[in-house]
Amino acid sequence: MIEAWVIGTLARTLAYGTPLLLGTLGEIYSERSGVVNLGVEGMMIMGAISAFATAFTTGNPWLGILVAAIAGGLAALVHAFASITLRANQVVSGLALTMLGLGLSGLFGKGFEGKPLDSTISNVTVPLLKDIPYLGKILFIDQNPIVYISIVLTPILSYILFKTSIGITIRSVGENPAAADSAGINVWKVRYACVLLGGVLAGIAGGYLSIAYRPAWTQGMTGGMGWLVIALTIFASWKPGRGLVGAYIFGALIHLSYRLQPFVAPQLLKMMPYAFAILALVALAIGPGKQKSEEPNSLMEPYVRGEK
Amino acid sequence: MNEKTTPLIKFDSVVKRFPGVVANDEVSFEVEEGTIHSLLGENGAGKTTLMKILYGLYRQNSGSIYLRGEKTEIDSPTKAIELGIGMVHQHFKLVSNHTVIENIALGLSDVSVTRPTQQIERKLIELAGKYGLEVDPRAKIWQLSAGEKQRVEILRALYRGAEILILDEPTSVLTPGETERLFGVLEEMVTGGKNVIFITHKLDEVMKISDRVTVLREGRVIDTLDTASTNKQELSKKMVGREVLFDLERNPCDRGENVLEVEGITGYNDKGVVAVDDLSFSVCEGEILGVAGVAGNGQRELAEVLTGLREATSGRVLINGKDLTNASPREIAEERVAHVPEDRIKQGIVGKLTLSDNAILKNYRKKPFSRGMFINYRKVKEWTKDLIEEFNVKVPGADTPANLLSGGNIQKLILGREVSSDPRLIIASHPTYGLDVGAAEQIRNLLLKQRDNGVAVLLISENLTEVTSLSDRIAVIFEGNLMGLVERNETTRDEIGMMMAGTRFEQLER
Amino acid sequence: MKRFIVFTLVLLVGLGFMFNVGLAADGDKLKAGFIYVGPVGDYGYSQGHDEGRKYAEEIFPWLETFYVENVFPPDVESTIDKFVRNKDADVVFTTSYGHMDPTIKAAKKYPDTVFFHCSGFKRAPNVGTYFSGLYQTYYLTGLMAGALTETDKLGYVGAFPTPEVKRHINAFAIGLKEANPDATLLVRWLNAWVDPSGAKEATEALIEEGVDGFAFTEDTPTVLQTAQENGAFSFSHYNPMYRFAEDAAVSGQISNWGVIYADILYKVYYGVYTSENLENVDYWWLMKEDSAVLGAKRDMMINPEYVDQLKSTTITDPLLGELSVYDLIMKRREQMKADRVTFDPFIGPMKDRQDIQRLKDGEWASHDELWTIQWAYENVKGPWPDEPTE
Amino acid sequence: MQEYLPFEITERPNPSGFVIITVSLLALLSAFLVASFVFWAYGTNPITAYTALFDGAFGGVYELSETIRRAIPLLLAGVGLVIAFKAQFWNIGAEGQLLLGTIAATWVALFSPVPEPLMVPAMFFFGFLAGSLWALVPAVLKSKLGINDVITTLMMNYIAINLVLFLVQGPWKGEHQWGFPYSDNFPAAAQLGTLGTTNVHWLTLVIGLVAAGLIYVLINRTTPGYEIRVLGSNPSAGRFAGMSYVKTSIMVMFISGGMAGMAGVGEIAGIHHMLRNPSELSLGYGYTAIIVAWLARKNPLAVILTAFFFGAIFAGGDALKVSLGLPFQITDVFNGLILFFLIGSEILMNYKFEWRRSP
Repeated sequence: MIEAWVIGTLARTLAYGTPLLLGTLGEIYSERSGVVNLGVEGMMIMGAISAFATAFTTGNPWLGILVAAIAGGLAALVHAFASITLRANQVVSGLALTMLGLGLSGLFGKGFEGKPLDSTISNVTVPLLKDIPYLGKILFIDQNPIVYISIVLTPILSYILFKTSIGITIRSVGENPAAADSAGINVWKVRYACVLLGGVLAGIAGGYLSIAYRPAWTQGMTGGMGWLVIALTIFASWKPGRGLVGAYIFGALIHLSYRLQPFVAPQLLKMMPYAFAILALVALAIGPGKQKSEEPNSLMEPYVRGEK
Repeated sequence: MNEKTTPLIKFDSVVKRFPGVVANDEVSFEVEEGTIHSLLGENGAGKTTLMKILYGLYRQNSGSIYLRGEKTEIDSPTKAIELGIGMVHQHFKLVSNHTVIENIALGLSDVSVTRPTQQIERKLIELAGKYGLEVDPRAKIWQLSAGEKQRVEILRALYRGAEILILDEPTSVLTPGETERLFGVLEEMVTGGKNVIFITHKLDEVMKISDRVTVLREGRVIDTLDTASTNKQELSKKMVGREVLFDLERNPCDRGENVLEVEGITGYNDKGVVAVDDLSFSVCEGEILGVAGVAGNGQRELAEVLTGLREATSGRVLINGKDLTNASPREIAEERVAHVPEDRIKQGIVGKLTLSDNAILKNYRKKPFSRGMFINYRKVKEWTKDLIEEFNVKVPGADTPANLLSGGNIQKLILGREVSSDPRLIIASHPTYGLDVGAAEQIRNLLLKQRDNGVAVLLISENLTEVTSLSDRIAVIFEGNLMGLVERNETTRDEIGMMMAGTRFEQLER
Repeated sequence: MKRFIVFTLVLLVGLGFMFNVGLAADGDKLKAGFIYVGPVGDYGYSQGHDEGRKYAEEIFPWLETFYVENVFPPDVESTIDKFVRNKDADVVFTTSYGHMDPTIKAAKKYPDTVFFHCSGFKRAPNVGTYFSGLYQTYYLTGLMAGALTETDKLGYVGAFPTPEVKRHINAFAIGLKEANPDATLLVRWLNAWVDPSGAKEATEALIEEGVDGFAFTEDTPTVLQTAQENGAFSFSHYNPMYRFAEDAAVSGQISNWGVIYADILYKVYYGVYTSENLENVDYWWLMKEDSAVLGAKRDMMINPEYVDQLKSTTITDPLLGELSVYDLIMKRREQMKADRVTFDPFIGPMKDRQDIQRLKDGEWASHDELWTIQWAYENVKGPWPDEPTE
Repeated sequence: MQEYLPFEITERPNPSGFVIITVSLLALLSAFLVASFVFWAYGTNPITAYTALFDGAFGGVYELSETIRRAIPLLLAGVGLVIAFKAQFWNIGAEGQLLLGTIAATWVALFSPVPEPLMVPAMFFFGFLAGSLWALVPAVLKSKLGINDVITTLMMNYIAINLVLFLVQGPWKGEHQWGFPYSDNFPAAAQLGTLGTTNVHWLTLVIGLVAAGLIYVLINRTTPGYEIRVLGSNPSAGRFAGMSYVKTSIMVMFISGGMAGMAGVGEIAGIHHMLRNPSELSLGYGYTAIIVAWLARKNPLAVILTAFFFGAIFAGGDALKVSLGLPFQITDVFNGLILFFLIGSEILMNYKFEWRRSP
């Protein structure tokens, strides 16, 4: 009984945690390069409407995901242009992006509300692997292909960030852009690329919501997931691996707020991710070894060459 | 020098303007192949700007650079690196949370993308052995000493195949011993066919290390000469524009009671390492106590502990006989302690606020500037005008934002503000750093005048000449420890140099 | 039925002309403004109302309508202001419980305008109330659920624990118990009318608990879609949602506001309702008035895929004897749609899940009892805010 | 990127008032220009749209009253944000602080033993306090532990939202609200008076105007204000001068959170008269107040103007909904665009552009 309970919860955790994970992976890259992007909610919802509109009109859900990625990327470019090229305040630019994303998606999504989508990315069950004890039931029965994509993406992005020269470049740009600049790195290009990646992944996360997780378009359907991503990025100490764990913990909390409804007020479970993020920051701040804090040193600071 | 061949680098009428300043004004000179070429000049003479142009960080407004006879556009550091130019900046451009290897890997083009570290480590050890630049490749930068960081910077340039290595004030963070070692490395490199451009404002170093020297003053080239055919006096005259008086006029010291007594204080730096280690000394009325030492040996932390900006983990600080250990900056200021901070832009002024606002930074809570909660800006302005006049601050008016002032004027404003609070003790950190000679002299005279008025002065400076010429007694610190405390006229520069390198006074062979 | 309405209307129009009353005389169009709480495309509550508006506009050539969607309660008053001032609205419909107080307030400000407020209980000389009750159809779908479940566990995803939703749940539970005394109904609340991912997770959570069939009261087709994904069945709600899940959708209720709107607007136009006589006008229309329609889409009461199973499952009714669930459904539907209604789900004896007697033997629940219902029926499980203890 | 542009960007350390105003107006104009493309893409004639927007915001006394009603919470929260931003404290949490104000007001009105005549002052007092205390958490975390204020204030918003939801769906759900997630109605003594038949709760408006003046004086003419300016522009100089960063941060956030809290009190006691779903209590006023403060260039008196301006956008957006049937998200589009152009234009203010001369 408990076994089935845990397995069921974990399986749901994967499904709900996936958009959070995708968004978090992107935000980790963006922040590692020194750019905080509070526009995740906006980019996600742009992805959601673009994916739905595309899948609805063309009948091809994967094309929808592609267009969602492009839409998220374009939205991210706006933030990149404002915060990197124009050196605008990253926090405010991100907020503006969220407002704009919610606004535009609501406006242009009008015609797609309440429309059933026939071509969705549906769940799959993986033969053979599904028979692995426990893991099979959690991971390989009735899960979405995008769940797998996000899981595979995590170690890859982690490896790139920490082991390859690309990762060294990204992290250096986030830690000390002046140093990277003088080593011949184009700080602006690197930041643009990372913010763009963040947008692409957030867009895909949105697409997952509107054509896989629950295939329909509803205005404001991301329902604050973008803010959970911001919380998660900190909770994960800017590490993709921990991002995965965190995304699933947060996902589990949301799922459990319904599962455990007879016992716990759901609002209390739903506020926990945000409280966790603050607690994680407190733990980092009072914990030993300040030098080891993973927070990129130049986070939120635009880079201007020649500044002393 | 061999006969005239194509010069390695030729600067031809290079001009670089910044808002309100011409940093390089028609700079033209040549650097010969196979030499150590010094760029000599005071702070602000345009040496670093010129080198940043050569390294592609800035672009000149006009003029050209010829490399081995070819006109070259260096529009980015990448281009410079391709051309075999490497630069070691005065403030290291290292990512302190990363390892040595990761720092070397940064921006490297011909390295395995997927497994860069193993490849680099091997080559790094090889290079280090060749030039005597040992450093632990896996250490994080923040764990390294200044000298080691510099080695990483040099290694990084060499790793990229630098043929021309630019070093910007490389000795300012080194002990005399480390400096010797660096010079050895540089000579080794030139022997190995490399070229070195060496930026400095220290005449001794120019004479010692370089083959040729170009003197810059106020952005212009004054002269380029062979070191062998010149001497310190000539160079200093070219550098400063007039004879420099190294000895200031001073009255004999008339010591009174102890104003500051420091008993065994210990404090940590931002990284949690002991920076001030069981220091004891005292400063009395009418005396200047100079603290000498190589940069980064605890001077900043000492000043901060004394002014209440940093916690002392043990020991006592007595001011006017009162125990003010770990008192707040305000409590300490109340005891008539003035502080001329090390970083005048960051700590001394608030750039965006007006001169008036800056003038009352320390006494805005006192009458007549404020009453209760309210500030009387009429009074403040009057006072600011007096201050501007008395201390000869060159500025359009009291409403000018402070960030429009030059360094010298900022320092005069700060000193004027601090001194006019009628202090008993002045703690001055690097009071003349980066100022032109005239301004520096004014500041020094101001400090002497205060001393003559019976004020106790604690002078912290890395400028040994300044310390020896101003101080009545000199305390030398090394890694936060007191190496010795001597009367100015009972010691020599060499002795102080030895102590700065870590030899205790008692161990000196006198 | 539709034909019947049109017929009645034509008759009334004729009567109106005979007495030559109301607005018809001045030849102006009647202007009616609708204020919705959600988006018209939500496939839920507001869309239902908007379908009703369109229906009325279609059948009355003298009617002009306009609407504003997504009006939160604090903005109702200013929206009414704009309707009356800028759009010359003669009639204003406000459609959400939260719209009640601002409607009453605005009605005082505009005494010559006719207001109708949906789902509330406060009235005034120029404010009438109306509501379409869906509980009877929920009872019928409950019957179906009882016959179709294999796990004897049904799930219900409710938006808010309001009397309306509780009435739905209880009616569904009553039908369920009648068809399957062993089955239980597990309830989860969304605390939102529209929260797709919440609805999804709530449904999934219930499936984990072993539920194989669903009903819901919230404003998206999420539960239905999720049931389809998991091979469970579900009943559609409010709008014809068959298209969203053609296998899972067994039946459901379609809310038919059009008949109410047509009736109200007609009577306003011909002067039956004025801004002075609405103090006691309250619509509480059910299956009989065709305001609640059974089916997951129009013209399909029960998904053919499920008809056989309903026909092959038999139960014994104390009055009707042994009969198939399908027949029982048809019989009950007939009873509730008859001119003289002979059946209602809420007939005593009835106890709540705390074993408290709620209806005496043979007692029919009154309008007010249904309107304020708070207790939970015997087979309901799960959190139940404001559950009365006596 | 600057190295690839044909002009050089150099800093302009102290832009003049003229430059600030010109650039701000230019930014607004550009935002409206881009928004007209949005209108056009949506199939609405931009001119019709702007006419309707303008009419809806300024078309008459009634329209003006609607604009002012929207401006009230923006004014209070905006003035509070100005003082936080002045001290370089990134208070993104006005939304949450505002909600705490509504919670406090509800407590006073429905659950406290406060006698009726004292209810209104008590609501503002406790509303201020609740907003303040909510803001003090990030203040203490930043000043004591150096924890990023943006993140903490943002997270606190969502905790506040869930707290309100918990209350209205749980312990504070009204006994007379039929299970709907509303608290009971406030007693008449806890409802603010409005001007005539409008919804302008004048008391809150007066509080906002007075606060704008007081905070202007506080910042520019007093010693605590001096400390705010110094610490906000150069914290280490402030520390050097003996100012306490902790004390000032706490004071600043106390005021900032308190103002947002009072904005919440005004909304709930002036308009709603009950605690309800946070998305109905505040139409993102706490976030819009950020734009309000930003456009006012951190000048509390200018907030009066900018709050009015955004009040007009809200009122006009409302009118667009009714007259042209545009979705309500149009307001979000406006706000987002204006914000982007405002921050994007800052570079025009703080930097000069010079054509690059070829070397």
